[in-house]
Amino acid sequence: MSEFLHMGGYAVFVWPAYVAVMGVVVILGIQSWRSQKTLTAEAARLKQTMGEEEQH
Amino acid sequence: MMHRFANPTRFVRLADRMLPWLFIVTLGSFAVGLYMALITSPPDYQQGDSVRIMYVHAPSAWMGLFGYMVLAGASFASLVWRHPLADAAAKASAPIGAAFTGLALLTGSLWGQPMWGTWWVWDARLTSMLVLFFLYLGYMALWSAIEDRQKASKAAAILALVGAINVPIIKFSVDWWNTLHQPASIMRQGGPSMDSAMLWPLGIMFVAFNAYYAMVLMWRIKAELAARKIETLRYNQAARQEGPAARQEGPAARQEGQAVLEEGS
Amino acid sequence: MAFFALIGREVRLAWRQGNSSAMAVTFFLVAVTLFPLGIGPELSVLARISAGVIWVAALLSALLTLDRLFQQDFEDGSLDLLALAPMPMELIVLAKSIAHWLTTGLPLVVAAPLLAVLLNMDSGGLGILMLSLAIGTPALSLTGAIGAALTVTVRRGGVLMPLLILPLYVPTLIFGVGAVDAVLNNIVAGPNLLYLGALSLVALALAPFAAAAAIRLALE
Amino acid sequence: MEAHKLTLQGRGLACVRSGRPVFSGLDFSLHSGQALVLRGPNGSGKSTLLRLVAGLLVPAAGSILWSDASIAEDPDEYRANIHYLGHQTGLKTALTVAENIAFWAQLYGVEAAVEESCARLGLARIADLPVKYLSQGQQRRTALARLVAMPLPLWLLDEPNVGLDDFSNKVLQDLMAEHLASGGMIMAATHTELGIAHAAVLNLPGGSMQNSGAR
Repeated sequence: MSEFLHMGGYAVFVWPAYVAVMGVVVILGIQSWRSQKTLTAEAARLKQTMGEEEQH
Repeated sequence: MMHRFANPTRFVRLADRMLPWLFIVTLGSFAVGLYMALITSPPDYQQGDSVRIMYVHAPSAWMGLFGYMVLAGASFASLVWRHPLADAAAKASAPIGAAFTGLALLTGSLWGQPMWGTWWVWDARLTSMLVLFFLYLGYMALWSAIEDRQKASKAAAILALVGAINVPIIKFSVDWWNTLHQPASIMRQGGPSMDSAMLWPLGIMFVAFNAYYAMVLMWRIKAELAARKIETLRYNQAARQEGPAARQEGPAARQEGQAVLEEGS
Repeated sequence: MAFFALIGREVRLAWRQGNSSAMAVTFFLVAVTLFPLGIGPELSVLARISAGVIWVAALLSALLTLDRLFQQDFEDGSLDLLALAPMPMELIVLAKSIAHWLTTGLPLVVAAPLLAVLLNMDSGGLGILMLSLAIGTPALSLTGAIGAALTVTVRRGGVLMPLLILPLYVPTLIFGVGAVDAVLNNIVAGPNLLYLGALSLVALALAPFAAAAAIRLALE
Repeated sequence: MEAHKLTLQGRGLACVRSGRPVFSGLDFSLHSGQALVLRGPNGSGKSTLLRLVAGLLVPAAGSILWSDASIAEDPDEYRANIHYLGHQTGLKTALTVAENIAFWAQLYGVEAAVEESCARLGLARIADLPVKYLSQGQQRRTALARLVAMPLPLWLLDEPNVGLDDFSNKVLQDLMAEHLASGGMIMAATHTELGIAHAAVLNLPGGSMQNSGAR
């Protein structure tokens, strides 16, 4: 296992590259997912309350 | 065909159907791709294990450029065909493309360091990517600088089209500038000459990156559409609360206004 | 006739209002003198980087006066009147770009040899330096007009404008400096100048339409 | 000015500004020698409607007809017939009064009666003074001088009497009366009395028209 981590002496280059890429991929993914979830919910809620106000 | 997606609600329904599949494909191809890239694929006879960075560098570089193409295409559709969803897609695509361009620069420098002995070399590809990164920053800065959303989307679309026309010119002039000052760079991009054990992981990583891009783009478009819906509802709320003069005409104006908005968008 | 009337007004305004040409040339002079102070007085080093330094300084000087291209007219209402004039907005943008080139681009071309001497550039390079600047600066004014038009409604547009436009200046910079360096290393400079000319023509063809669209948008 | 009947109509005009409907389903009509005054609270779209009619703004719905032809067909021809006077004067403060007026005449390619228009507006003595030295009232009168120097049928005035002293106000009223008498048309947005005899009134945002009666 440690030989694998060693990456033939290039560990200090290979691992940061992968961590950076996969890190950004995950963070960007979660941020986008969460923003669409909350915004869509809020839009629905606002539309709903606006609808109620109009009735009475 | 163009207007099949035009209606925001229809797009959202379609996106919600595709998103679970995209998620599975992305997750699966990343898992397999990473496994092959890091474990099963052979080290390069010259660069040793540092060649593994290529499996994330090449797809990132491609996504950066592809993101800009989507950006320019969406801007063209929004400006020329007045496609109502296109500017949401353009605005959603920019951050993803910028992120991947930044990652391509980072991984490019990490990959080149063992060979060049320094963290940054003005290699033709890296330099072009750096300029592309600035084009992205300019695009996003313009969006945030203009308050009125309609004006911001059209101004950004103009900038994206002007940028798109200049990308090949910049690429050509940087390549020309590079050959003038430096012999051809030794960072092999890895053409078909690479043995198949390397081609497979690269191919799978490409699939993973593209599927991921489509998924996140759809999420961000949904977020943008929801944000616009909220903005319009807030405006209507304000319009309704206006002074007594508008009150008796208020609801009537809002109904007509609403009708106009539906037919207009 | 009206086209030249607009150019005439713009040039007259530039001369009377805070003389933008003098400002651009002064900035050009100051920017170039910073380099020896930063890099050191080593003449052979300065000679080698002279072409690049002068071109970069010229590019920044042109950019300096560009964000005022439409801003004043937008603020005092004459941009509305220009939009309603019988002349198409594309021609109005072209006239303003030409006026900017006359008041900023041309003075830079004239001042460049003096600064080349300052940087100990070989005297053989002075002619090509002026020629390359003369061919290249129109592209700076035209492309800059797009940036000025896009940021006319933005309050602190002056900060945003360089970020939008400088990446588009890269090709002109590369071929401009390339032409001068070619002559200094006694290689033929023809191809560079041709590319430079092509870039200015592309800017001529593209910029008025993009900038006019941005102006119409800003007036809405 | 040709005496024949010129008409300006708006049909089902609607305008949306940054997501907010400003007005919709708006109709109006104007013929030679007539004035239309736009009244309404702030933000009701008076200036927006004027910019729409000037062609600076594209309507979300509806169309504008100039002598029964939509202005979208030949915008240049339509624009050559209108004067637009916005909130700002559109004058260059570094240029003199005469230079400002002469420039616009050159741009429109017409011979302009610069001296007469300056005299008419009481600016004769300061015609060669840069505009930056002029008072607010004098600057508004210089902007009006441009309309007098190059006679055009349709005047679109956005609160023309704001910041005018009594003398300038009187001059404005005479000019407007003269313009209407010679078969011209005026569409003006205002909060206060413009003093145009039997001008039609358009109340925004509702868009209801009331004809005649001094406004």
